[in-house]
Amino acid sequence: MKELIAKAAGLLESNTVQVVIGYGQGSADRSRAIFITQPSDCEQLIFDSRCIQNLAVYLTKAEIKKMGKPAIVASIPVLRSIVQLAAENQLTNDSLVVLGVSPESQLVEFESLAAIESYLESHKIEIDEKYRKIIEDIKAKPVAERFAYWVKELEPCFKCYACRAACPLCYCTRCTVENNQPQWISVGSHPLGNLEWHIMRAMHLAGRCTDCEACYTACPMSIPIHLLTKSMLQDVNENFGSYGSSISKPNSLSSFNPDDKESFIR
Amino acid sequence: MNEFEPKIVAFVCNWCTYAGADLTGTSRIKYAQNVKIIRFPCTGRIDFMLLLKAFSEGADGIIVSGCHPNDCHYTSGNFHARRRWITFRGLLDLLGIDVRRIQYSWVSAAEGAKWADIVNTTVTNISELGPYADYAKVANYLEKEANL
Amino acid sequence: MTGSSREYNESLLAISKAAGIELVEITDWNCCGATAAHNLNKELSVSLPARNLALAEFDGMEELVVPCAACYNRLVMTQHELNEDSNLKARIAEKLKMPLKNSIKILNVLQFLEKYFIPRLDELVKYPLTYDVACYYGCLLVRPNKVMHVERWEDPMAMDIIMQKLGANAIDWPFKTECCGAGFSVSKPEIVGELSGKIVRNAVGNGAKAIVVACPMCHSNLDMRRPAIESYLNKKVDIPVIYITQAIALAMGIAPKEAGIQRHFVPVNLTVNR
Amino acid sequence: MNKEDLSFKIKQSTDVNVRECYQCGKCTAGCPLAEHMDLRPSVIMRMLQSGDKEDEDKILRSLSIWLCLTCETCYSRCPMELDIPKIMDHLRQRSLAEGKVHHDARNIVTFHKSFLNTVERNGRLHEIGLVLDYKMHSGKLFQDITVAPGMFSRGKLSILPEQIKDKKGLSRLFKNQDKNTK
Amino acid sequence: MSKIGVFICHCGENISATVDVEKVAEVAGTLDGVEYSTHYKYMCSDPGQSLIKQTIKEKGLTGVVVAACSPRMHEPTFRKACAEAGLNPYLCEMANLREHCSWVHEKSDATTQKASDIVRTLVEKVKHNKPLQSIKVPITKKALVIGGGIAGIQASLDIANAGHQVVLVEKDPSIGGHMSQLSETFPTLDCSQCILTPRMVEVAQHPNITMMTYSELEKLEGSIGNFKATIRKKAKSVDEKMCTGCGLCTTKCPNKKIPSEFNTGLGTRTAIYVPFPQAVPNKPVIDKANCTYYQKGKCKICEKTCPTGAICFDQEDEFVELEVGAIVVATGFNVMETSEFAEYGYGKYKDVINGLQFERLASASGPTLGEIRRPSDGKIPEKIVFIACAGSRDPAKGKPYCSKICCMYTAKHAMLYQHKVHGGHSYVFYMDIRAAGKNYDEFTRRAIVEDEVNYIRGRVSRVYEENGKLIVKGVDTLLNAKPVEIEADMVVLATAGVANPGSEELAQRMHISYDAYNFFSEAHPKLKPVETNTVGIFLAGACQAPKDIPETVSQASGAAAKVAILFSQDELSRDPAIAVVNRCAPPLFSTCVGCFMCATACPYNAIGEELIKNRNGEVIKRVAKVNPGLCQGCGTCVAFCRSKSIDIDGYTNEQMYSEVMALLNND
Repeated sequence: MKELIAKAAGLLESNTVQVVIGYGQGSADRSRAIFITQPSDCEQLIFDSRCIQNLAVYLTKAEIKKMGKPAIVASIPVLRSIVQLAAENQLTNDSLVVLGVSPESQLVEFESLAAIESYLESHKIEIDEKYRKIIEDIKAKPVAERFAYWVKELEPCFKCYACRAACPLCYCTRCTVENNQPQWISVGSHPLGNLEWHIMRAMHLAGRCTDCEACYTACPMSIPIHLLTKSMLQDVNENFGSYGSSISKPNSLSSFNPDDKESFIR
Repeated sequence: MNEFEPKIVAFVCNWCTYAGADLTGTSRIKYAQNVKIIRFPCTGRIDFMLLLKAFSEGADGIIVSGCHPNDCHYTSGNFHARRRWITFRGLLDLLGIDVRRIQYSWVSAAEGAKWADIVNTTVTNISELGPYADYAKVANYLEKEANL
Repeated sequence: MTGSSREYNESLLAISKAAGIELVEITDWNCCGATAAHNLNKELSVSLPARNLALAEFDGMEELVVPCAACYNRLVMTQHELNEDSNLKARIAEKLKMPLKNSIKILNVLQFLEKYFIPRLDELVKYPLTYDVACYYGCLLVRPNKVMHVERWEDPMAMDIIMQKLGANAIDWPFKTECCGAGFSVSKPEIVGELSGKIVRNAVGNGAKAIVVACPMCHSNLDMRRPAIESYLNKKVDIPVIYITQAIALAMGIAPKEAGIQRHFVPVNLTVNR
Repeated sequence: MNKEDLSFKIKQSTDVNVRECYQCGKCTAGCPLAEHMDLRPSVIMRMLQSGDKEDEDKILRSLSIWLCLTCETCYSRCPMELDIPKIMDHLRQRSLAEGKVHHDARNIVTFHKSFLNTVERNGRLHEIGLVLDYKMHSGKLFQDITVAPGMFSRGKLSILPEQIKDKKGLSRLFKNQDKNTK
Repeated sequence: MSKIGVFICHCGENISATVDVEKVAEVAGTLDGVEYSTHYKYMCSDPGQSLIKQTIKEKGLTGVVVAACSPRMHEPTFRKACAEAGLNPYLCEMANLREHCSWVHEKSDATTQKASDIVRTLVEKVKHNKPLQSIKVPITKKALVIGGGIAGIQASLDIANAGHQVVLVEKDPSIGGHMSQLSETFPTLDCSQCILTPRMVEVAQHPNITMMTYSELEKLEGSIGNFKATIRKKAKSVDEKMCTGCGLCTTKCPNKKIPSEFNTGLGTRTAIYVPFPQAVPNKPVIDKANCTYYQKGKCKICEKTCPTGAICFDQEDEFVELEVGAIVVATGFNVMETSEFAEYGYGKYKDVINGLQFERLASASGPTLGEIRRPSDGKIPEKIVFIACAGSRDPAKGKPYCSKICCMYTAKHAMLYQHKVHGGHSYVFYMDIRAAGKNYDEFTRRAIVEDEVNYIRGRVSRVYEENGKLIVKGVDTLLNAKPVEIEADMVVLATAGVANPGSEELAQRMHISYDAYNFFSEAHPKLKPVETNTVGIFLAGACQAPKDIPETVSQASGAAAKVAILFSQDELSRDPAIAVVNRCAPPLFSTCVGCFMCATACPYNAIGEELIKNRNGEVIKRVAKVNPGLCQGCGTCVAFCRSKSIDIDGYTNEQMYSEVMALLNND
């Protein structure tokens, strides 16, 4: 922790960065994202089990960009998002400083984004059994039941778009839902609108989602939307042999293999 | 007609399947009227949202068809499409949107007969599945509310 | 190796001792089953060598030097097959009632010499050998090349290089890796006579004064089966067949007796200029 | 390939697909024993492709499969990288199991068995043991009579076999195998 | 408010027999936005077309739907008609009532209903059509041909004769390529050089052709019509202008033992050399690697002997920039070396050679003056073995493909041998004889029947030396796999044709795709065999796959024709149905966020980046930009774009969307 604080303060003093994105003490016993511009304030930085919010989401926010070059406290999920953002040309080596925090809460530094990617080689995405099981069970239901299940699960959604706001990869300046020519997604939060919105969201994350669960954590109605992205992660991995893209390799959905296998095309 | 006549939309590419369907015509092979074709430049162009829209607008079934692998007029549009279909299909399946209602196929400009066959078998399959009531229920939610 | 290939053992131990290298025998090793096993019984052909691998690991060895080419071949093939097929590996380990990492490095005699002798040959060689020799590798050290990964597997050089370093002239000849008849030594000696005969003929034809081998099977076929060979070629051939280890022993000035020279059927009268 | 075909069973146990063979003949061309074979490697491959039951029977009764010395030359040079020696192993074991071993191959088999017997008995090879056992079963009592004395005088034959300690462990390996070895 | 005109065609009886056209016209008339609706017997006929033109003018139509046959048939016809009436042609769409309706259904209400549905769908689409201008790209009417073999020569001559400037770049000191090395050519057995050298001279003398020998492509930028190529002219150390090509220097050069590339190592050359007597240009270059002066710092004998003082040791590589409109790639191929064959002796046997070496032995201008003498001791081989498929059709050697030319040239080789060595014995080991081509099979038959070449079906397992003979261990698979052993004096391997070294880098430099074996890929395996998937770059010859001369020449002419067609216009006019990245008011400028997923998906590398700058020239946004010269309009990028920021004219999101809506809402 001291290391982290010292490092952060140093970066601000030397003016290598103008803002440090990190975790601080929030209300009650919660952690919250803080944006430090003064070396002295670095004392406020904390890192512990409560710090689960994916800070990477701020990297693409205009307000933050305005503050200047950021340093960001990055746990494994954040690092994954950073790599994906880099793969999508949203970050470059000199657009930020990454203060990695290993699962053992040790400060890890990287000389390049590529280095982060290779570091993550040893921290691969794993869909845990619990979820695999749940997804299997759902798929085991008869099709009509499955549909009913989801219509019901999605019922509470009132299109607050917290899931979108929390997702580091939803950084479009105009989301398709705001596009009304044509009206891709039925307006209003009725079963159809909800269904269309969540299908689109999942599809847009196919091959990109890094399984940080920020969407689910953010959902005020705790709708299990992360099951959709998790299941897509599985599909992408099973069919195309990777959990999406890397900085060096093209994304699994914007690339292809002539020998891709499928069983349903006549 | 009291007997169920499924509504089926076909999203096809201009260079292979559309031409193939033309050949079906020039060879005067007959098939069911239920299927209506929308022409795209390439299967790579077909947006998954359009398939959803088709369902919400009352389609009971969908055919998506393009050039065989390696035959794409644009060399790789169909390869990209195939990956998108694989993922999209997986998602729909999880959501309980009946994937049996979407028939994917490769039909080349020379396969007029195959096109007729694809159409006819799809029509029979969808007829057996019956109207896509589940989705219609969701899609017509608003109207229903209005009617209340 | 106290049997027909006794001198191989003796010479290997002799040169190792002289070079100050200690070789430890695997505790309670067993026979690899050779051709017999994989001819008649797939699983046995894997489990027998596997036992040795496990034992060696148990003895805490990292490197396993395998003088016998057949054993070497079986062990490497086994290691390969076990790595290919994890179920088989599990099944065998179960039978053995021993853990099986299957990670030990297996060296055949040539690789062993390459690693521990070649760098030191200049100091070790006291009496350079000066005659023409034909280095004969046989099948087991080089094939299947997809598993053995020997460079220039159709025309290997490892033994040639060693012989050159001993002062001898290793001739370039085409029968380096032809089959000698191996497993038929007892059951089909006439075939051994033919296959080995062609090899011996070509060696002599290319002016070799001796054939150097690194495999007991090759040796017994070329040496002990000389009568069969001669009846195939229907003429007398007196070219001696020595183990690479014996060649080194001679060059190092170790007494021929210690290197088991006297045990050959075809007398070895190679003058070493002292 | 249908399930009854020998080629199918081969695919199952050796993972070699004989259909990949395009009959260039390189295996036969390089085989040191081709001259002596009744069915040469490439011919066997061809016969396997047909799935013809008579052909399959011919193969299992052939001498060729026993003449194969597993020198691996064919496999090493095969343009399709087909592991023919592995197929030969499979064919031999099947031939033995179905009792179709070619007459002239009997003593080859006997030798292999004797070999394994001595190994099972002692855990190691014991040449006298082996040769005696072989002679008992093959009836070739006088073969090598000329060599043996030479081997004694050169100290190459030890009367008493070496024995390994863990006999139980070893015999486990011989147990619950298909009984080919017995 | 749109004013659409709907014109329904009877197509004689073809449509009207099963579709109630009056009904369809009537229904169409009621559609919202339809100004006028009618039907007529033959819409494509002159009166039919003038009916459309008239209505456009009278009613001031904003869009037209012609409900007739397939657009693949008559779309151009009707769009032209609209244009003539002053309506932008891209505001005209066709509803396919014939191929997709009347011809595939029986007469029934359902059929008529379907027809109306189709019409309605297209009407809805047309409402969203935008007037488009076909894209104009200016063209630099100068072609770059890379590679001076027969393919490059043919392409250059054809383009030049069409009246266009050509720059021919060749990496070696002379043009001519592999063909100049060949002895005689199948199936006619005419001397290769006799037919080639006149072409080489023609190239040198052609007013429209600029030759750049000893040169290579360094860099390529731009796109069709406007490429910018940078050529590296390697230092020849000889001033081309001063040199008269007298050749005195080459006779005096002390370094005479350098293996000659032209003679495939069977002959030698000097350090300052002309590759072969008929070379074009016939002027020497200094091979620095083997020149005593460059290596040891003294000698300069050539300089002393040169009467015109053309030798200049201080010459350096020179870089030339060229503006060209089209490129023909004709870099040719190569063959595997004998050293790549373990089982045939790793190339250590002098008398085991490859096909190209045999060509030199058989060539009148070769090291043996056309006598078949074996390299080791110059003896005339009494027994010679040819091995076909050496490396080809051999996955283990990484070449599963058939090299196509070997069957023919092996037959030729055997034939030449039989003609030159009387009483000689020749054997050909083959797997299949692939002699598909005009007079080809007859040729191989002749070799077997008349010249008595012994063809044996089987692959050779091993070749080794024993008592001065090459023992060839083969097999006759047609005699139930009887082993065949031949004591030969010489063995010729028909080694596989492979891509030239460096092909991969060259392809990447030009952004054209290449296959697993580094041969360049055509744009379409059937319909675009000479195009690459980068428009404006064409392929000729064996750089695409092994080919024989006739095939190479025809492809070269094909490529040349493509270039000529391109150059026949002053500017390139292309279908405007291409992708565009949207633009909107500041501060957004575009909804594109620059993730460039579209770029990775684009098959044509047509998507680049655009930097949006503010007044002070600072970059404020980095967005995707479509190069209209490269985009072919597949629309794959459109389906990829999450923010719907890229769209494709002619098939826009709005158009496709409204088609779906219209098609399903028939009640």
